[in-house]
Amino acid sequence: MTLEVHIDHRFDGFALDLSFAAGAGITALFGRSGAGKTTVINAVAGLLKPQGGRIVLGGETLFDSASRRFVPPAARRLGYVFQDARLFPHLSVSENLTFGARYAPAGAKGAGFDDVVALLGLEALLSRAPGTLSGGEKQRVALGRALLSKPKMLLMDEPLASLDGPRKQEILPYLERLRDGPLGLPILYVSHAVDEIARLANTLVLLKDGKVQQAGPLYDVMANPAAVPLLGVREAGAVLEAEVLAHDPDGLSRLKISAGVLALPGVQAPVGAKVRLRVLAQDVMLSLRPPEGLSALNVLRVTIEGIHPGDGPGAAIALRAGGDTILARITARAVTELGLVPGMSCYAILKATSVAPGNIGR
Amino acid sequence: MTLEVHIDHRFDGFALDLSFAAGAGITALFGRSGAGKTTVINAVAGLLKPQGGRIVLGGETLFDSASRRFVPPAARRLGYVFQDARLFPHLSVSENLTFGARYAPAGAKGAGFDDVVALLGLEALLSRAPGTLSGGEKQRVALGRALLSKPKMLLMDEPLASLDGPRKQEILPYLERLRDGPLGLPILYVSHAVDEIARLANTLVLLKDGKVQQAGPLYDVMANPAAVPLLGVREAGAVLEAEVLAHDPDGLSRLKISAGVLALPGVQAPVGAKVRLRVLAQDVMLSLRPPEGLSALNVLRVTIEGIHPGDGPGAAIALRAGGDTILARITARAVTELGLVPGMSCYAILKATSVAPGNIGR
Amino acid sequence: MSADAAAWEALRLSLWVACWATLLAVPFALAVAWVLARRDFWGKGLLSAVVHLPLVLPPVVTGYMLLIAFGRTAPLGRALESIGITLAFHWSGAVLAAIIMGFPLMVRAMRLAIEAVDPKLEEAAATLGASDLSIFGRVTLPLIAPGILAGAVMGFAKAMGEFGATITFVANIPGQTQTLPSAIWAALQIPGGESQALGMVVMASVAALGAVLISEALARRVAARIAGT
Amino acid sequence: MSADAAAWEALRLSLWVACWATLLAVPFALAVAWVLARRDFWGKGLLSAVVHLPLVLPPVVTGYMLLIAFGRTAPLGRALESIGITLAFHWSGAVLAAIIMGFPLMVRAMRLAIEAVDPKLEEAAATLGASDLSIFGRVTLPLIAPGILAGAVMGFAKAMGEFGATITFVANIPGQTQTLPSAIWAALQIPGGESQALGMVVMASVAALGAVLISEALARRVAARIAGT
Amino acid sequence: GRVSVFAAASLRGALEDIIAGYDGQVTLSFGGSGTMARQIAAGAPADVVVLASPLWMEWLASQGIIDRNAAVAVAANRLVLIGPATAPPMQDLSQLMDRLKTGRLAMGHRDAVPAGGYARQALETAGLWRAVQNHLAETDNVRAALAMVARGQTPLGIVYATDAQAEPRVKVLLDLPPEGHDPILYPAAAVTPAGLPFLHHLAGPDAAALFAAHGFQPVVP
Ligand SMILES: Nc1ncnc2c1ncn2[C@@H]1O[C@H](COP(=O)(O)OP(=O)(O)OP(=O)(O)O)[C@@H](O)[C@H]1O
Ligand SMILES: Nc1ncnc2c1ncn2[C@@H]1O[C@H](COP(=O)(O)OP(=O)(O)OP(=O)(O)O)[C@@H](O)[C@H]1O
Ligand SMILES: [Mg+2]
Ligand SMILES: [Mg+2]
Repeated sequence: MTLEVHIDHRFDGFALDLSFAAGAGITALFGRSGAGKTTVINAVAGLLKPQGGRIVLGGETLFDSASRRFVPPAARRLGYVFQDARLFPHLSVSENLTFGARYAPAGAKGAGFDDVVALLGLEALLSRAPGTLSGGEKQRVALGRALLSKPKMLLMDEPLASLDGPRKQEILPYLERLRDGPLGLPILYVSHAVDEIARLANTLVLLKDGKVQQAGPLYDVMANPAAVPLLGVREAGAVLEAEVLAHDPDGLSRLKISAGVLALPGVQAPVGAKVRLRVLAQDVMLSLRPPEGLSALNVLRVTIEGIHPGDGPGAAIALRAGGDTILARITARAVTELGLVPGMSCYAILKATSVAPGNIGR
Repeated sequence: MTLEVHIDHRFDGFALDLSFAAGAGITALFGRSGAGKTTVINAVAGLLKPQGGRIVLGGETLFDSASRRFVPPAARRLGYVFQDARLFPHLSVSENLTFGARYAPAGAKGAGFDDVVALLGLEALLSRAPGTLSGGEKQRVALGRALLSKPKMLLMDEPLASLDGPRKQEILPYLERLRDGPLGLPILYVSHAVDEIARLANTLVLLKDGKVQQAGPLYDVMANPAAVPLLGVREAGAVLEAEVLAHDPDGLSRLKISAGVLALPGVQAPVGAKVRLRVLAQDVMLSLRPPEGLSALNVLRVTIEGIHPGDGPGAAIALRAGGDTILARITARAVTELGLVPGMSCYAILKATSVAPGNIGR
Repeated sequence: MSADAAAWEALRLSLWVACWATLLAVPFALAVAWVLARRDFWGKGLLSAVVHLPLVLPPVVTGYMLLIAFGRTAPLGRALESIGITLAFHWSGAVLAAIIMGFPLMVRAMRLAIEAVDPKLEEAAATLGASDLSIFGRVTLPLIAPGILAGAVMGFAKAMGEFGATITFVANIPGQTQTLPSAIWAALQIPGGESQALGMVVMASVAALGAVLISEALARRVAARIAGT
Repeated sequence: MSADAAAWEALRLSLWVACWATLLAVPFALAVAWVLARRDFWGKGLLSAVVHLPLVLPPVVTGYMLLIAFGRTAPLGRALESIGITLAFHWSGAVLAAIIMGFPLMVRAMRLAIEAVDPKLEEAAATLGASDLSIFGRVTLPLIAPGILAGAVMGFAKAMGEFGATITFVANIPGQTQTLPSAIWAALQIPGGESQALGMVVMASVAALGAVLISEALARRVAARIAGT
Repeated sequence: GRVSVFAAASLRGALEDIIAGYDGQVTLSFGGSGTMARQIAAGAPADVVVLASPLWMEWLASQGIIDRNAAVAVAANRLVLIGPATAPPMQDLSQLMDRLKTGRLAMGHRDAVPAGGYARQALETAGLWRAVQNHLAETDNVRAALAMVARGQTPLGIVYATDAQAEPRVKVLLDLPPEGHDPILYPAAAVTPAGLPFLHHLAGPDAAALFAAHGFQPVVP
């Protein structure tokens, strides 16, 4: 099921003008506060009727300004987790959760009540009124309510923003199962947390001031130096696919990427599993010669693909490493001093972190 | 200015029964969703009158159930950033921002309007109505509103949860300046993000089910193996104070901690500066012998202080390293295989990250 | 019939008329309130003004207008009579008068309640697949229950007190249209009738007190439900 | 005075009385509405019932009670007269009657509006240092402006239409206390007076239409301000 | 100065003509007899009061507000039985029940409206009261009873002759015999000495002519 979005809409002082396509799996919308993420999701949900554009989901035109087609929100069957929880204050938690179930067509498949309640830790809250819930509890109920409406697609606007780390670590794999399991539920996902996106997303759409700056498969966008300022210099960095080769007795694991083998601590996946590796641009150092005095395990021979000066004193360097591109962020002065130019080959020293142990998106 | 909190309050199905004291600087409240963080802040703000207890701020008793003293919220002058923004819908952004200014006593010092507006990037929004703001924009205005009321103390309930990374990186240093600057503003800070807390907090209070599990100076609590399950195994780890010794030409910096010298990439602080180092428990490996085949720079000789079995297969190990305690998290099997017992000495291999470059709490 | 018995009969009839008027008016008032609160259309101000009219005109005039519109010789009155609904000199006519006179009060209360419902909740219900009707029934209606209750109390109270339009439209027929206010009025027109009137005023006041107390208790319960305490 | 001139004079007086009644009643109604919406106390139901009473009793009774309380020979009336306030048989008495008759409508509208204000916003204002009075003035009041407006319109409309209590309390003295409804009623009492009455009904209707249209426009502006569009 | 007259509303047309020919300034206020009597007792600024019912004049006298002996009747009226303009006239009241069929007889309230009281007496005298009692449509004033007949709401009504004459949609079917009820008199009295000159004028021949022109009967002393 693919989602095709073209939106042209103007608020007083803000214009949204963008197109992107999202394939199966999880499509992440990322952008700074006010970039237009919620507006896009609202348009997909049918809560906003854009002044112009076209939205097509799995072949069905939900909105088309040219042909004046507008499918009302209720007929779209998209499970929307709002940025503000929007629980029904007069209904108990369990009534909120089951609110949408009756509107799903007879044959619709979806998450089971007990599973969702257990996943979200709502057992003790079922008879409570939303007004008495804590912030995170509200958000969990909102999440459950959308999941239980048996939607064709999920729209999630920062669904985990006010949840604690351990709860997030329980929900993320569940979202992956929804995506990958028999439901194959596509998800449009807004988040400010790059680590969540690096773990979950198949497609990444970077928004800035109402425009798409970068869009495409996660691996490509994350490896694009132009994305660095958008993701934030501390968060930017390539995501690579790796295979676990072995867990060494000293606690390090060896992982195979297209350019060679890396040794990393703390990888919790069985041998043979594919994992995503996140290599933060700020954790990659460049050296013209093979470095000495450092363990050589995580040194890769790379070719400079491109140099992308940033807003500040830093520059983002795209490096070809085997079949992958990784990003490095170094100071502009270092670029000059080392005489880096595209096409040059050099050595990258990586400090990588594995994300999503045991899970990998298609 | 110290804050002393004793609360005894019962909701239907939830009991809060806790005491803690917060010194100067930033006191972080940390706990899972529903642990009682907002309830505590509400009691401090005077929005909740606990059934029992006592709250004293800087010598002034704000609440005392024994003497039936209750200072109303308006007289407490605490700038509260709510978990939900609670902007006044009928006032423009700039009217929201300046709402509290007139109630501050004549001599009160506080943040300047232009500074706050610039910091929070609100210039373009000043004449807008809150109803048209995006989620993050609302949160920024709420933050600004509290700052501009010239409070005696700030209460912040997940103030940055819906903000993007770059914006957070701008606001965090500002909060540090408020804390350290001439205002010396104490802050009670709720966050689910351990990295924010590791960076900001002076005091850390860990809540669980309405009780205090651990409370004390950040360094101590973070280094306590008992805190690992509360912080989450992926986020737990000691925070150390380090001094920048030198930046080596290969991009690594050398930092002095009490137990020795570490080499880390990406430290952005001048030589001589003090920085906080965060050493995640899961990034610390233990070895009985000095490890071979790895750069020895980040290997410390340590003594096992305590072994704390966790809920799952892991165990948290407290390690004495010079004057500091660091945490390691390894499998329980490894504990047995290596024959680890308290008092034993061994080698820790660290992968550290520096937090809060150029800043360090008192 | 003794004066006392007549008074009790008038009270019974007043309660009966007020209950019917309230029951019948609520759905219409709700519909009009919803349209005024949630739809924008040409002539909205006019509709609102028409709804207010019975408030502005002296009740006699409203009574005359009812007579003109629903009288036996009027087309509308005849049409109703042909389907078995007799309004003339019948308590149902008093019900109609009470409905019309209480309508502005009911509409306003319900409209204010509807305007206070956050459309974002209705949007949320729509994304969950609820049709407009379902949204109204499962979200809007329960949320405006306090407003409906308030409107119903106002309508009931007004119906209990309505006099001018009723007597003009359906006269003063003991057991059919002689409501408590008519009886009170009649008593006051006779020299020395004050004490009898006073008795009936007390009756009416007690009835009103009862209705208001019940509505306050119900409102409290509804509000508590929503606040979750 | 020609019939026409008398009608215009009655309209002028009605508008005058209605404006004063609305202006004077708003603060009291607001205070009562606030107490009923935001305070819990013993006797709250009773207060609410008393506020509803003028709705339940036939207007004559209210007028008669006013006459008994504020008549020239009544102690209260005499006391007021001694400090220069004449109510009986004076337009100010018509204002009082209109205030009392419109009070339940105004209180209800304002109460519903106050109940719809999220106390969390008032809490937020308190944490910013605002006193209870400031909170009311800077947060509650602007947020309930639509409700106050609605209450004011109801009160104004009712004041324009009030007849029974007014004519009973202050009589029907042209230029002094003869409001439009009294004039309409008087016109209806003589043969051939219908056409004159009709003219005045049109006048009243137009005045009501004007008031409602103005209030709708104001409400729209206030609502837009809050929605920020 | 100005003389303030509180008068029964049904006298309005005649009184307006009368003050037009009076060389003092007069303010006319109209209301129901009971209401006005009470108001005057409560200190209403009336110099002269003209009521539609001797009962309330008697009450005013009993309150010591007017001098019983100073009250004069200024006009009289008659009751008529009316029906739709197309109805055939009636010989006497005995046909009343036949004419009513299932319909009702509109009249003023039997106790509260003076015209209703006179109608009741007339019906009692005719021996019809028991029969007709449950077929009445009692209104709060005569004009409303007239409107009922005019609108076809009731087939018959009893109203004052003065009311019937100006309504084209109704026809007088029968003049009710005046001896069947108390005389229908409009008593007037001066409440203050300032009202005496106008009271005098009201009881004079010019006023009598104008009352007659409006269909009122002369007062038979
Ligand atoms: N009705 C409106 N009138 C004017 N501007 C609006 C309106 N609605 C939204 N905007 C503006 O459009 C921009 C995009 O809003 P949107 O809610 O889509 O942002 P977002 O990307 O979701 O941000 P956040 O991460 O803060 O939630 C914002 O700058 C917002 O202020
Ligand atoms: N009025 C109430 N009645 C019953 N339970 C309540 C009430 N208010 C709060 N609680 C419960 O008290 C607990 C603590 O709530 P609180 O809002 O303090 O949590 P929190 O730590 O702020 O959580 P979060 O991180 O999700 O915001 C929650 O489980 C909540 O459901
Ligand atoms: Mg958003
Ligand atoms: Mg909370």
